[in-house]
Amino acid sequence: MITVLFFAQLRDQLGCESVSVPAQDIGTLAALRGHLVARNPHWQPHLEADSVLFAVNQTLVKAEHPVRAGDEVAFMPPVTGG
Amino acid sequence: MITVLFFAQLRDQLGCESVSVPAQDIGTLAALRGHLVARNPHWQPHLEADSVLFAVNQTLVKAEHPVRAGDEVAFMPPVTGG
Amino acid sequence: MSEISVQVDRFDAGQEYAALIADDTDGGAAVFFVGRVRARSEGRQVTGLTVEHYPGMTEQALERIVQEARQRWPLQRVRVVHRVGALALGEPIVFVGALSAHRAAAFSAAEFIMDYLKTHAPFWKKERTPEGDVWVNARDSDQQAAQRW
Amino acid sequence: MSEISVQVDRFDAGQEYAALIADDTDGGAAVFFVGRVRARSEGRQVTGLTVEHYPGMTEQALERIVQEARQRWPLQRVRVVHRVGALALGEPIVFVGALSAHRAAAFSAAEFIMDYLKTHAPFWKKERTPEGDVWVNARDSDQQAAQRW
Repeated sequence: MITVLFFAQLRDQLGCESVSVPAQDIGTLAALRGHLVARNPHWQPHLEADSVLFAVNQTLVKAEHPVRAGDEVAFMPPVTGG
Repeated sequence: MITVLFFAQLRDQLGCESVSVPAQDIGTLAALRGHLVARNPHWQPHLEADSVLFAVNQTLVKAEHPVRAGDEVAFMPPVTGG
Repeated sequence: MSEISVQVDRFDAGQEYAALIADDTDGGAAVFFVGRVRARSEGRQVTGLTVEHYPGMTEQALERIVQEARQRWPLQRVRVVHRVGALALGEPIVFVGALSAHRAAAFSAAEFIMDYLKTHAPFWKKERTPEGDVWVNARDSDQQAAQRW
Repeated sequence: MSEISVQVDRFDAGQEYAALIADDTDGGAAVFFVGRVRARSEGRQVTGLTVEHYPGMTEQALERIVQEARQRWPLQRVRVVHRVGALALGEPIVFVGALSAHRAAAFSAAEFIMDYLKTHAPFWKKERTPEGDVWVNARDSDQQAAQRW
């Protein structure tokens, strides 16, 4: 399984905080995103927004980053701390 | 009269903290310096060092600045506060 | 004292400063930054804010930023504190302190850490306003600030 | 609170910070610099220092520097404290605080004030060392820092 987390306004927009996804057939983070959008078409504009940040195992990565069973993946809006 | 003040290591080098100079015949700060050096030739290397700063009435000025009766003139080494 | 703290509790900037310089006589230059909840934000009246974060990743991101700052400048000590949860008007949100032998390094390190924190650490602010809660928008100027380094 | 103080008495940086932000909810970004007496200086071992100044001109010079900073950046509040007389190891020499709505302004103003203070305010430091008292030499890097602005 892959654990997928959503934060802040992205979580509010999706109405979802986390979801578990079977790992088979998923290669990259972009593919995982496609899988999520296929299951929830109304997530598409939010998850595919240019501004969305991605993390795998708590490190910022690009959409081409591979995801594997056991990974913790996060989709995040631009950060606004400080 | 013109009041002339010396600070920090410049004061130590000259062995003088302040001196009063009659104002007549003195036009610029550079001329005042020449007057002081004429009276104390061993002040020359210290007062004419490139690094020396000048103030007239507590404002930093160039050597061409005029000095007049009643002015407070200061010769200072480069500042090192902070 | 750890270099990094992500905490709900309010901190005292004076105490953070005192801890940063305690028993040190080599750091001649201390720079600290405090970010505070302010009453106006992009024209909105703000009465407070809530800081959300990504627990675990936040600490890792801050560690990475501090290590990067230490590689770039000679620093005696560094301290980063960021609060999460509900904050009232005027309260401190973030403290960044940098202690170095020289002021240019202390200034640069503190500003670098803030610029990177603003763009790389997973915190999100939601402002309380008379019209309801509003997520804060990321600003292009923060991206540009981080790209300078 | 006056913006400027030239004083013999030791100050507490935490109290200076607290006074700077007191009753303010617009200054979202506070930057402070504290310069301290450090144990090593250009290879010398230092046990303390004495700060000499030009009374009257010092305050005018600092006023001018603060006004210049206020013209360049939007600042809610500014505070500059500089000590004179005999200082022990680790003691604070100078405090510069800048409070602004935005951090870039607060960082720039604080660093600008320090760079100008270092080159335009009539203070002179004499270090106490095991080999005797030594006047501190002005540094080219301070001139260069001031010329950036």
